[in-house]
Amino acid sequence: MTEAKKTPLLDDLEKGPWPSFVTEMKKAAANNLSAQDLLGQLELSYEDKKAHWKHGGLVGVMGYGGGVIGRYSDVPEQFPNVEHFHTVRINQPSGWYYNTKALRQVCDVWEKYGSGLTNLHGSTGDLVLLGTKTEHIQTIFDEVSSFEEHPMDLGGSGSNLRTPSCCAGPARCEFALFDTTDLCHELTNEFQDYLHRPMWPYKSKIKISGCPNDCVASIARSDFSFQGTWRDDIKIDQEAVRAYAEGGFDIQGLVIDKCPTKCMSFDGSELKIDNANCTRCMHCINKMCKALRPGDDRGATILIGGKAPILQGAMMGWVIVPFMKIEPPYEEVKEFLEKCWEWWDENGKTRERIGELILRLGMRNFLRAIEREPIPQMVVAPRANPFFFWWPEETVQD
Amino acid sequence: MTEAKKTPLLDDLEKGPWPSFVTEMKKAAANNLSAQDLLGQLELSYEDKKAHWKHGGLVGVMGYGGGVIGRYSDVPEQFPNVEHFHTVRINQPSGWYYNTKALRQVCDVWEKYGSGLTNLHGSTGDLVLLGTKTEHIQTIFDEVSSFEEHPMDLGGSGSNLRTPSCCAGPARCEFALFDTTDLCHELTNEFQDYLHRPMWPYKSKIKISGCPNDCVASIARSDFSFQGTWRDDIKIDQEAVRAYAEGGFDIQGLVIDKCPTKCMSFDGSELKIDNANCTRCMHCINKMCKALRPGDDRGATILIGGKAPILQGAMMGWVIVPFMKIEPPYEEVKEFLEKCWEWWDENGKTRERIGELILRLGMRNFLRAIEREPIPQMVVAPRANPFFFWWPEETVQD
Amino acid sequence: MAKTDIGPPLYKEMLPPICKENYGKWRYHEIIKPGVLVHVSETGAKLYTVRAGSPRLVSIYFIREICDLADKYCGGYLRFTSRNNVEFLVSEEANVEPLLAELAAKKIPVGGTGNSITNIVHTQGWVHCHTPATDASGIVKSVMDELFEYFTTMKLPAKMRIALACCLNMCGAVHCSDIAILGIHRTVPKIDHESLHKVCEIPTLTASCPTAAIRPNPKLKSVDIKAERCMYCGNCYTMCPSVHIIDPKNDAVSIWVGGKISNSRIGPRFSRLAIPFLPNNPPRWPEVVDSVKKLVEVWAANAQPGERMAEWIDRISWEKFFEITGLEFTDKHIDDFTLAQTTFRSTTQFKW
Amino acid sequence: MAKTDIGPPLYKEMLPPICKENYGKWRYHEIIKPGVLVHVSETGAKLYTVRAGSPRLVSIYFIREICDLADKYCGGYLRFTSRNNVEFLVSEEANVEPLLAELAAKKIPVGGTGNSITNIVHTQGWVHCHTPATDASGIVKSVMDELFEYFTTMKLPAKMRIALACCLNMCGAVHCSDIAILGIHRTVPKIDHESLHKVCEIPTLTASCPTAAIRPNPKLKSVDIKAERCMYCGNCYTMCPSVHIIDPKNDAVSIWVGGKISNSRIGPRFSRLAIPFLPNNPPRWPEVVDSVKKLVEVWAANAQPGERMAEWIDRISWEKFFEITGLEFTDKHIDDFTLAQTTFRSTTQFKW
Repeated sequence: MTEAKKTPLLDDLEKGPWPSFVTEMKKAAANNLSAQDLLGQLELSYEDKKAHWKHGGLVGVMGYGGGVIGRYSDVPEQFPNVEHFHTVRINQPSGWYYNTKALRQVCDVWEKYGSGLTNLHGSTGDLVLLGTKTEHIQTIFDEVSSFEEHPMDLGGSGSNLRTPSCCAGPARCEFALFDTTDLCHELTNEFQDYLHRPMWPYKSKIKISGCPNDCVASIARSDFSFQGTWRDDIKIDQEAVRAYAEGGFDIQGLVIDKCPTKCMSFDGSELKIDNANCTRCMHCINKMCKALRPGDDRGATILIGGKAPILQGAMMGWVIVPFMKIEPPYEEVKEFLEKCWEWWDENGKTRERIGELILRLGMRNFLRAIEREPIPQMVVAPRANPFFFWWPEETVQD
Repeated sequence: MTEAKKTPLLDDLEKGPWPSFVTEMKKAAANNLSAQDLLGQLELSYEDKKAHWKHGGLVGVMGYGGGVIGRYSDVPEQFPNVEHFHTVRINQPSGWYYNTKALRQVCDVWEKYGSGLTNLHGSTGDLVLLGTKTEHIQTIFDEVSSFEEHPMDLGGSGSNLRTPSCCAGPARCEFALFDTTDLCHELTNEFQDYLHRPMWPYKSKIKISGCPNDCVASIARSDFSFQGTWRDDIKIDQEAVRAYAEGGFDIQGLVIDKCPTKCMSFDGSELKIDNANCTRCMHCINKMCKALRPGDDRGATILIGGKAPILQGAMMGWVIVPFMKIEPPYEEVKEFLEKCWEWWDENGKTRERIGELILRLGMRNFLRAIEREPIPQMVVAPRANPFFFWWPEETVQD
Repeated sequence: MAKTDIGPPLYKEMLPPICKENYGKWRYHEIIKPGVLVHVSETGAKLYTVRAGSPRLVSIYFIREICDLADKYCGGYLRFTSRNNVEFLVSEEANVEPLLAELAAKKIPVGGTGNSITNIVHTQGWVHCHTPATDASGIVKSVMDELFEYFTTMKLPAKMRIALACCLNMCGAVHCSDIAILGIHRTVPKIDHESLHKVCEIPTLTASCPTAAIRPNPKLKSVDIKAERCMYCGNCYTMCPSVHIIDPKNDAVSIWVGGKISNSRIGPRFSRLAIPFLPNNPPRWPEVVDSVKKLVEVWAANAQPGERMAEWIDRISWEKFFEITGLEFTDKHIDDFTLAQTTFRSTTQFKW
Repeated sequence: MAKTDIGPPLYKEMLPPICKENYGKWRYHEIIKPGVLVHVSETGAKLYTVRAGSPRLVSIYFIREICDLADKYCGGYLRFTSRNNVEFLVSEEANVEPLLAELAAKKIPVGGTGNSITNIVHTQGWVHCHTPATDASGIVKSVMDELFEYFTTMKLPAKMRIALACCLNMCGAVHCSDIAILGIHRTVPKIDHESLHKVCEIPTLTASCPTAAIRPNPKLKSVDIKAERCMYCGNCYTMCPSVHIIDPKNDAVSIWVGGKISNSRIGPRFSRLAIPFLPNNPPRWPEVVDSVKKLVEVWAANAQPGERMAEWIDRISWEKFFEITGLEFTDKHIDDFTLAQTTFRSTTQFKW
């Protein structure tokens, strides 16, 4: 190993109680030249107050159009070992559950061919391997996809289906109103072609949360947000309610008063919920999960259109399907997604997300294309402006 | 008089308890040929389900560019007496107060030269004379402007200052927080030139309400909305409060519970208001005006930008000046208006209202032009999108 | 010769003595009974206001008639409200009942105070406008005939403001009303290519379209309209008489609800689409009248005391509004104009 | 040779036996102490979760270390949260305390549950991104060092979600966070006219601008940027390396507050601008750290129990937020993008 450069600025970030990424980089750098140069280049960034990466170039593996992001240093003369420093996205298992064998296998491959640095996990959800050279990419994929146990595949990048992700689900959480981990796995497998071979106007994301707490932030971070919900009454265990009260829990102040629709009351012994006016926000259930449970008629609300600010401002997903039963083999979900993507693929401009297309062509055209009836649950309020369209068949034509 | 045509459809509208405009038209028609033809043409519209007026042409009086709206029948062969049927707008007195002499004078002129039909009042607030011939317009203006007592002037039309209007004000209403009638009169006189001689990008409206009840709908119907407000504490007469309670008035249910900021409480004998959290909505004062009165530090909030839907959707006025003292000779108001109009006149496109211009060029440019500091009261919430400008002087220039 | 720029007559000359004497001194007011207010001054003076309905489109004979009444009972003073009611300003309490009796005899209705439906603000319609999609006065008369009892009583949960505009120009800005009745066009304008270049400026015309549906057609020295972008606002017709928007077979009426103006409680807001289409059916527009009446009565039956239409809907939700009223929710209710995304529901919170 | 399209490993193989056995049968959960959850099944089974912080940017040595712990205490199973925490899934209650002790010895912090500040979701920054306006990991480390006590305790009024994005692309969509830290550019990109036509498509480039500030310059086979329209989003640079947005003298950090994701109570909403400018001051960004800390502590001191940042601001109003925090309100806070008008105040209701 060559002598590592001094990194006084970064060294400061090894102090303090929160685990230090600099310490992690140094651990990697102790055994790896590119991690060492990464550390040096980052120190330079801290001096210059700017990144030292060039615009990415196209790199990839055979048969796929995505899954690897090219990254090149703009100061390769100083840091030759990060001249190439590409990212490999590995498709995580549903819910980010791992056994240690699966993780260790990846670490071993990455020790051989990469910087030894990772993100657990990337923003989309992938297990991200940070920094390898062009010549290793195919090998890495060859090896991870050929593990005897738990072989792994690449995640999405570019104008394709991005790696779907989901919450902890029924394996660990009592709030999961459908099998999020299974749906995520099934959809990822069903749409492998869309995931690996970019052929859409732009990226499309799916995130799946088992309840309206939306632990994977699906409403803000995905084009297709699935959130568990129910249609019948909240189940109340009155004895457990009283136990909360007797335990000193302030049911009135922390639950009843905070109910957004004011559909609850508690007289000291019985909790009442006017379920017709409940909007299933989860607050009361979150606060009193020993006493309250969602109903039994369970499924998901599907919201479409979430995205970050570029280009025309951030959007959160909009209710398109208030309720869909989510049961294997998930045919209804799959058909729904296919219909949406088909319309978007046919009508979308380059780099136009599905939400932007819905805005451009109008919700009415989208709903007609996917054969969904308009319902009030889709809107916060009906239109206030008087500019609206009529279909030709709705007027008297001369 | 010729024989009036049959009007069976309109005749039906003479039935029923609400006063009938058809009856009014018939009263006029009994003495006036153009009113008679108007009735006939309207019956035709009721048969055809469409208006029978052509696009207006330019008509007017000497020295003015507005005040008269041209109107021509598209079926003059059938109804020759409404071939011309122009509208004359007479500038109403502040608050629509009249003595009968003033009104009768106008009626007499209109009997001679017009159809005998009027609108009391038009949407902008003018006393509207409905239907005269081109050759009478100047005469009408000559006569009304030369009344010995209470001479009258024309109102605005076209791309100019439209006739300002105001609420009942301190002459009749205890809620008037400044002298709306006087301000309206003073502004109308100050800006006579803007009112009569169109030279702006488009129309500009001023409406003046003495309190946040906004009885003249200024927020929705004017570019410049003045609404009375106050800065100090609501004055409480606790004895009068108790009298309300004793009289059976439900203070808790109808006042306290409906307070939008929940800044009030009533313990059965004393009413308390947390004035720092009061937003002066008027609800409690409206409901208990014997016991509650606005504070003494009074003035107006000025909101800019109200307009109807054409072109880019309706807008309600936006808070630009949270508080301005409104006192004769109203120099601050006048200077403020002049600054706003100057910026708009200089930057506005044809048919662009000031609110639309603010949207196009950005509030920051407007505020800088009129020399107002940005304050949180101008917005419901700060921006959510991350696209924002920096002035050149705020950044390091190379 | 006219005197120009003299401005309006001075309001002070128009005030009854009691108003001048108590200018700025009013202390409180009460509604004595429907249509009759009393304002009490710090000086102890009492001014009685008798509010009467008018059709707004009135003849000079009506004006003289109310002037006669004002001379007889009000010392010659009266005023009008922003909603076209007549207000008789009575200084002498003894004159109130005789005035009321005379108004009743003349069939001039008294009311419009407190929790009532006051006069409908409206536009000109077929009587005197060249762009209307429907009439104004006829619908207003028909609706007020049907809702008459709500003008003369105060039995509603809160005040109810109804307004009507005969086209999207919305002279009178009806768009912040509890119930707005709005005339709409529903078909793409037909262009008279022959005359267009003679009477219209093409750049002004293309700029007049909010959806950029109008494009120049240099060959014809005219314009074309991209039908799938046209939202029938009629602004092009306002700019150019050769672009005919009026279409009696399709022009119609729409109903909007839940707007308000005053800042009290929930603050100003726009009315929102309830019924996208009702036929133009003169002389009585029964479908419009029935729909408005039903909306009033459903609201009256379900709102809590003091809740205006908007507040009632806020509490129950729009989905419940459509359920309770039985109105159909259509794709027209879903906004697709410039701010559409702000009306979409970005939460799983809704009611079944 | 790679096997393609095999998809992710099956999650079922990744679940500890207790999770498989009680799949879908969990009944409720409790937070035993900061960082430690217990989930109780209908079968009576109990699963303990120990949540630990991680810097997200971790080496394989860290992964092996936590795998060692998982092997020792969790039968070889662990998971990660959407906010990059590690969760040890402990089936045996007896293993909880030894695991906690070993984590403490390794200085891996345990916490992030309940009314705490959990791990900061963030992007790559200077470590691995080509468009950043600031670093990510360094700021996150600095902020978490300062807010450490709020990770390991649950003494806040409600949960607090902080996120960081190093530019407007917002990988990770930080825009619905209680506090969002966002890197911003502040100057108009400089164009390398020499190279542009060789490496960039001009139509794609002009289309990439949200404010239509970029126009073709055919003479130079390049583009020009209308400076007064440019909002420095950097999307042009993402499309074309010849349009240089990065400017170390001016790139900076902004702070946004009051966003949330979950539907509980007030529903999802965007974060809104609190501080438009803080300098890029590595390695510790003291101005950013101080500002975030102050926001946390002002909120903590003033919010009612259970009120997240957005709910607190909703209750007190934005004008009071600026007053209480002492933050300056500037013209940058007033929206001037496409939905600006929906943020303006159309009511006289406000607080002094």
